[in-house]
Amino acid sequence: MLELRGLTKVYRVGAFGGERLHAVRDVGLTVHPGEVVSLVGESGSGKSTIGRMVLGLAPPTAGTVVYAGTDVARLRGHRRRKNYYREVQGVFQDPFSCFNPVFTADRVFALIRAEYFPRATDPEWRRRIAACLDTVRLDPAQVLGKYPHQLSGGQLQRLLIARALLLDIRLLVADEIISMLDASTRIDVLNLLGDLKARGLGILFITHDLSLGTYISDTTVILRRGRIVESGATTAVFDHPVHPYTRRLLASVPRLHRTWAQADADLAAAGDGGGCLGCARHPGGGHPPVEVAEGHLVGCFDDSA
Amino acid sequence: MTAIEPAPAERRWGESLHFARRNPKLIAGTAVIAALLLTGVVAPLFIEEGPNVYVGPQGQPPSAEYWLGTTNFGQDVFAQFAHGLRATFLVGLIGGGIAAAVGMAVGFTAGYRGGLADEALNMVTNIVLVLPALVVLIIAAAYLEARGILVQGVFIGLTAWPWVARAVRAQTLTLATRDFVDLARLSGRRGSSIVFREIAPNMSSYLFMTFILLFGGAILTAAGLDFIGLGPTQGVSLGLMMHNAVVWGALQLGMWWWFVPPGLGITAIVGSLYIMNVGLDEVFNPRLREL
Amino acid sequence: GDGGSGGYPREETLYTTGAQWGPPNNWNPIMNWAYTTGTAGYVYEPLFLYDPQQDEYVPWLAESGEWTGEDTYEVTVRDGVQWSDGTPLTAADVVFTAELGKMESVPYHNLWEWLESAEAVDDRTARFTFSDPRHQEWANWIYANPIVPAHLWEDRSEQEVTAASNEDPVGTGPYLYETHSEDRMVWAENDAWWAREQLDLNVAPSYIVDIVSTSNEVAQGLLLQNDIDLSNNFLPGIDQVLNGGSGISSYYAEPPYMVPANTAWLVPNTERAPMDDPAFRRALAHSVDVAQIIEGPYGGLVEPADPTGLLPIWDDYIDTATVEEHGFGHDPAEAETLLADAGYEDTDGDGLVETPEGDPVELTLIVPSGWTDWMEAARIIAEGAQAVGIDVTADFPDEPALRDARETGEFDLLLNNERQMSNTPWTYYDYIFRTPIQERQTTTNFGRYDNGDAWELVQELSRTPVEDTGAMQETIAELQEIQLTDMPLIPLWYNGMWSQVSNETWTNWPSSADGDPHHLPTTWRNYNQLGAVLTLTEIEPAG
Amino acid sequence: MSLDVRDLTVHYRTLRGDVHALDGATFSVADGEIMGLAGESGSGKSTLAKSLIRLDARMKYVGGTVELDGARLPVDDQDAMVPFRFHRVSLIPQYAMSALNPTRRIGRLITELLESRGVRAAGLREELHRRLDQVGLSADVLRRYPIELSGGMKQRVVMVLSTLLDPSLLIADEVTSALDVSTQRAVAEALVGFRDRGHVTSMIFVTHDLSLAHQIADTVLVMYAGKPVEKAATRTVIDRPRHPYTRMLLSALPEVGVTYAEKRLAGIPGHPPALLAPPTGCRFKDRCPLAAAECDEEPPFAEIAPGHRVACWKAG
Amino acid sequence: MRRYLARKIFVYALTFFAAVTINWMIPRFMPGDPVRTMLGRASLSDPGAAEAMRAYYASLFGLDLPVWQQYLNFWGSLLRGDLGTSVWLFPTPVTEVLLGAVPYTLALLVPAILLSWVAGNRFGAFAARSRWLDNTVLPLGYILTATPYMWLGILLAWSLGIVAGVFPIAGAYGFALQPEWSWPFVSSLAAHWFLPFLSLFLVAFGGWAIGMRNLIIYELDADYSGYLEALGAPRRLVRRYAFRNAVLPQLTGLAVQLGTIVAGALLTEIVFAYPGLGNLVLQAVNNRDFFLLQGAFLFIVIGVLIANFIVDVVYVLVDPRTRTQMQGGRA
Ligand SMILES: Nc1ncnc2c1ncn2[C@@H]1O[C@H](COP(=O)(O)OP(=O)(O)OP(=O)(O)O)[C@@H](O)[C@H]1O
Ligand SMILES: Nc1ncnc2c1ncn2[C@@H]1O[C@H](COP(=O)(O)OP(=O)(O)OP(=O)(O)O)[C@@H](O)[C@H]1O
Ligand SMILES: [Mg+2]
Ligand SMILES: [Mg+2]
Repeated sequence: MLELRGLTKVYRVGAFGGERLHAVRDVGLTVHPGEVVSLVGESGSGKSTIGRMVLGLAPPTAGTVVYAGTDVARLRGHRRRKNYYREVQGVFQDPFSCFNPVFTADRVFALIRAEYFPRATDPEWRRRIAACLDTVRLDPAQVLGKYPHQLSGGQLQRLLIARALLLDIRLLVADEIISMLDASTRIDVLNLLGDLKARGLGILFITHDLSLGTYISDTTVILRRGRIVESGATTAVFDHPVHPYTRRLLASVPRLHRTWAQADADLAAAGDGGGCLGCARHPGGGHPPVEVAEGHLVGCFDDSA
Repeated sequence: MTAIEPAPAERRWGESLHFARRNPKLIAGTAVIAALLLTGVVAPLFIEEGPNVYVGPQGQPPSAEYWLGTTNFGQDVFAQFAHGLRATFLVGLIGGGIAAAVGMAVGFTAGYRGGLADEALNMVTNIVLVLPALVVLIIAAAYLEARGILVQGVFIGLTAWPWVARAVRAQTLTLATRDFVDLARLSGRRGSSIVFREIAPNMSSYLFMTFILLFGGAILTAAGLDFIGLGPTQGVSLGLMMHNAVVWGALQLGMWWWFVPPGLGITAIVGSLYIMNVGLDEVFNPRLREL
Repeated sequence: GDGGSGGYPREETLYTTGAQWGPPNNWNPIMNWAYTTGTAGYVYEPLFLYDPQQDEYVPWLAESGEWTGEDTYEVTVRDGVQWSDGTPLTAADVVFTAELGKMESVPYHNLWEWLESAEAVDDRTARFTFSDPRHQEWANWIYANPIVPAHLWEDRSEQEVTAASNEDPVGTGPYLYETHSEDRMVWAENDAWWAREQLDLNVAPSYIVDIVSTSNEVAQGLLLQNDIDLSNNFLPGIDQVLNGGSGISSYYAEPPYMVPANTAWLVPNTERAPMDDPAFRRALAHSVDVAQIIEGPYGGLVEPADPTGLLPIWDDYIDTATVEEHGFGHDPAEAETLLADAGYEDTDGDGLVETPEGDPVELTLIVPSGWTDWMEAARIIAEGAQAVGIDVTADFPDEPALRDARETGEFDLLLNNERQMSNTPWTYYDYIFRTPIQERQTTTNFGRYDNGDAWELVQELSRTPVEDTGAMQETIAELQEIQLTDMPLIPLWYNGMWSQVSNETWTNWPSSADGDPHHLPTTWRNYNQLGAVLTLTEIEPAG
Repeated sequence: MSLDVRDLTVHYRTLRGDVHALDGATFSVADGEIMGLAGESGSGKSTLAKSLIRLDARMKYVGGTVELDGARLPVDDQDAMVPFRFHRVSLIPQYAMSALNPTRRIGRLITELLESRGVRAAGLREELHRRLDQVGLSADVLRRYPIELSGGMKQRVVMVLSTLLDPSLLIADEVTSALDVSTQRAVAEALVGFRDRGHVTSMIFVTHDLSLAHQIADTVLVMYAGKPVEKAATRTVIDRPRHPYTRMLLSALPEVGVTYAEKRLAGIPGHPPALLAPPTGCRFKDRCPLAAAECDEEPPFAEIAPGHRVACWKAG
Repeated sequence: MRRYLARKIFVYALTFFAAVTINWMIPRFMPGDPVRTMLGRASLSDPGAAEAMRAYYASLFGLDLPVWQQYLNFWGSLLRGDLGTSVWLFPTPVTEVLLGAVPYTLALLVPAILLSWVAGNRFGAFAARSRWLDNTVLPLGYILTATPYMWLGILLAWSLGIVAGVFPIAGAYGFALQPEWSWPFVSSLAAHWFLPFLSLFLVAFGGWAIGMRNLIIYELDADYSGYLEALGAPRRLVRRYAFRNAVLPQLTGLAVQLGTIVAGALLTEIVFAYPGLGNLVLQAVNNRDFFLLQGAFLFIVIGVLIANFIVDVVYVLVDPRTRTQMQGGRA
């Protein structure tokens, strides 16, 4: 359904755009209906940039985002873009910043109505909203007509998801949608995504928290400095990390039942010298993505690049 | 919750009103402006003759009959003052309004569009910013054969906008990175309506304060032009009164009632506007409140 | 003031202001519209001075001059006059100066339209031969134009003559260039001035500091603080000071205080209806309340003009009988009658008259923006006209725009006072009647009044010898008849020769009082030739 | 006994009335102890942290006492607190990224700060270099401006600076929340190292992430709606939590390996109460599955086992 | 850093170019052609002479060439420092006229700007210290900035000059004096300079004080101030840092305000008949001397540009933040 091919983004920074910053380099991945693809990486690794390119909010420098056979970058014209957004929507990291603080929270619904359902009658629209709010398990009475600050982060985040569901979306880009939420509400939102996935929605799930990645995702893509260093089925990547970076990430995740010291000890016990397991087969420092197991790819790049 | 503190609307307005009612600066400023505005609007209605008619004895100090005395020719200074207030407010309104409009248009476009448009507009802004406005205005005014308050206001407006453009651009840049802007785009909104319906409402208090500063600035600039003798060729304004008082030797003749009121009027208007502005700043900006 | 310490000794220095409005930058007497105050008079001197009060030509650089024939005039140059570089003045200098006029850009170029030749007969005699002996005009030329030294000027190009600033002026006059800066011009006494010996005249101040006027009110402040001795600025409200015993005085002790120096005219554009109708112009003349103008903006500093517009110095030339018959004054009732008689009626009931053809009358009176006294006057004139039913509104365009409108005839009504006091009323009639009408009327007849007969009379007047007052009066009477019946211009008031003096440091200022000198106490341009320079020989230190 | 807090109550003054952000906190921190302070957003963690060192203009001391090393800490008197700050109590603020004056070179800033506190900077130079080295920074950073450092570097500089005078108590408020996992780990471990080397005696480590607290803290204090609800050794809190809130919180944490398909976790229903007018009795009772009539009365923060305190009627 | 300055210089060059172009247009597209003004003043009644003179002046001012060539010539002579000839003060070159006035304007402006900036900043920082000062003295600052420059000038001239007679109110030095290094001259110079300086100073002072007060409140509220206080730093240190950081935006403010202050100086000079550019501009306007006007305009623009540039350079030198940003480092 969604396919990224050789996606690259170069920002020009500095005075007069003299410097170039390679935020995303040569990224390729696919998202199928009903699949959750987690995009994991440290801060600044280019996750959000990929999300924004998928959503058409930033033009790629090279490569293409293909959705249902069409190149997103070519969606010129207001009408075409609108049609794209009818099927592809995004939810962002910070629910508070997603709502215009001077308006009530349900303005996000009103915007959708104004652009996509100008002919909907009031009762019809109310019914529609009620249905969507029900999906995200929100009580309309509690959230409608309120200002963003009167709602909790979880409520707001769910409102945003409900907003996306007003349209018949097929693909959702969820950019760190839970990192701003409390542990107690996080899980609700994750569960909701799980439900949506079950209904056939494709989800590009962007996160830097690996533990959350595993909870709902089918495929995990590890990103480092704009490049995919490892990708594959979530279980494969987590249970048999190949790239040293992945392993280091995993070892750094604070876990409830395993301390960092234990994690290090485990790694050491496994005889991990800190090298890339892929390099074993491709000696000579650095190699393009290779398949180490079925669907499990590892790329090893010269960091100085 | 992390550092981002929502700036919630309803609470904000409610609180703003609360603080507004309690803010002595805002109240005092508004009161003075209102009083002067009222004088400018109402008093001329009661003054049958125009401001330039010779109504009484010449060069009289303030008296019960002529509240602010009379000029060298026997014109009623109060009548001139009241009419002058009108003109002064008008110039402020037109000049401030146009400057605000141009500044916002440029600022919004530069900030939201970015890229080449931003570079170009920035350049223009910087150029206009550096050109000394009064000198440009002197030249422009000298160019005009007949000058009116309207034209004066327009010209002032066209030179006063750059700093607004800069400020609005900066604000737009920060607001444009807020996710709700992206969300509006995902909702299929067009750029222009995002700027005016999403970004601008967030800056409303800021824009209002900007307008107030522009209003005051326009009045001062107009007074300067009037004083040089490049004011409206017809009618009265406070600056023109000052000009006339000086030209007709009011200083040397000790006719303080002729040159003090117009200057005081301008100072009171502009000063009150500025003080109002601080008041508003304190009202809208929680960080300044305890002070 | 702080002028007391250092520098020029206060009691030997005369401080003047009011004529110089920009930094001193030009000491070229040929550029008579731009030279620094005093250049003509203090440094460069004319052949004669003309004393308008006495109607007398005072031989100055000339010892004498007379018409030796129908077309010839001979000047005898005074003996023993030296240029300040030591070279003696000769007739050749006089001839040279006249011949400079052959250059097109010299202001008196048109002299050569009626002058045929100039020659130095000997060192002291210059002879002028005329193709058209215009006595009045010649009399004017001979006192108005200062003589320049041929030996320093003869190699100068036209540009140097008419557009160079002539720093280092070398003249014959009582003062020498001392120094100048942005805001002042300083003259120092010329100890070798010829008139000391020859006429026993001595200028009293060792220094003259002429201060650049930036505005009248600043001059007023300086005068009141005794930083200035002579102010030739228009100082509104000065009457209050003059009456207050402050040591400030003016020529007359009572209103109008000032010597009338020129006439302010209301100029109707006679090419436009209804101003092309003499009856309408007469009606308009009757509507103007000059007294209100004098009381209002002028605070009594000026006088109403005679219906002929001639200055008081020319009282002798006013034909009282004609004035008696055709004169006018502020008389709204008469104005209304005149209008009605000429067919100007209010047909649509708006209180304002229409032309006999029924067209609306909508006139604009223009005066330059910023000329505040005139702006006030214009308002009063408009009100007066409105009162009798003539729709006049005052408008204040910028000066250049106004000048352009005035020259091209694109106006209804305007105010003008560009002719100053001179040796002959001919200058006034030249101003009023000169034809043919040019595309641009730059200096005369702005109203474009086209009357060939009148212009014939003016030319006849020009040829009348200046001593022949009888003949002059006759011609002028005829002109006045035309003027008062046809009303090409409406005289309003006499602008004063603004002059107020402080008696703190210098006394014995000219005034109308008996026993005081009577010269013109002014530094205005071209007034030194009218005897103003003599004031300097008569004032006395107060100390 | 290093730190002993008793009934500390601090409110925020607002237009609508006081926000009871910290309402009677009682706990103690032993010498050498790192206490994790955990809880939902808005539970009063930062308020507690701040009130131990400096109340800002909006905060109002209402009651309670704080003792540090047996001496009373004058938290109610800002001026009296000055001598204690930095020397005895120190802080790594939540905003470490922006805590350094942007226009001063770091070295100069440190020198000026030290001198202003009456400490000769020269005498500490070596120690400073050593500590920078310990957190993996070269002495070179002293010559740089804050803007020239990355977020993690600034964080570490602040860490070194705050602990330079070997305070008895260090308060670290969410110092790692803005960092990604690997940096987070490095910083957290550096903090532990500081304690181990005795640069600080004891520490309060504020976090909203229990699993992070678990990594470095000896004990954990869980707060809910302005009140401490449970304090115990870290293992005890993770393995045998007694307060229903702690339990629900833990059960809502997804762990690596847990998937939606296999084991659907559940969140805590409902919201924390508004602190403007907090409910009487147990503040968790509205969301608590065990709530009963007695919960209308406020449960004491009672010690149910040595070193294990819980504020719940049902925990006993 | 170099790139930053290069960029700035580019903007300035562009501004200069725009200013010069506007400038060039002034006398050419204004109503009332300068040649006619000259003729009008020469009062030539003879049409032939007028025509000859007209041609003469037109070629003198270079107005008889094709427009594009006039433009190029203008640049050419500009680079030679030749701004043409004044109409009003014909035949003095404009440059000469202006150079006579510029020292006076600078003598007013430079001390007024610098002193008001320094004093205003100190005072503003001081006022932000206490609620009491903030409420009593700062309104005064607002009144001061709201005062039209010329009105303050008028009030000072009237009260201290005319009524009290303490200060002279016209000219640059006593009319009895000649420029020289003598006590009477210097004291007279100072006495004449004082009132115009004072009125400029006061108005500008108010603005800086308020600006500083507002900025320092923000700075005191900034995180780094909070951190310093949490570590028990004395208020003195916190304030010193806040002051230093608040001064930076004030420096930018200086650049922005420059035009306004220059305008104020022009107006003040007019009130006090001070022989600087202000009076020249006024007279140039009154006498429609557009060559002088364009010269004055150019002088002022160049002055403001130079001052702006200085401010920019100083800013770079004192604010490390700009420096790193310029190196392309990320914040
Ligand atoms: N508009 C932009 N202009 C210039 N550089 C940008 C822009 N947006 C992002 N970058 C840079 O691109 C790189 C990738 O940024 P991105 O936001 O995609 O990272 P991320 O993986 O989402 O990080 P985080 O976890 O912090 O959100 C970063 O170095 C960032 O600074
Ligand atoms: N300045 C303030 N004015 C009013 N209320 C405040 C203020 N600061 C915090 N509060 C309130 O006090 C309560 C406790 O806030 P505090 O910052 O201590 O929470 P926290 O546990 O640190 O949360 P977080 O994890 O979001 O940092 C919250 O309900 C908050 O809304
Ligand atoms: Mg991101
Ligand atoms: Mg907190």
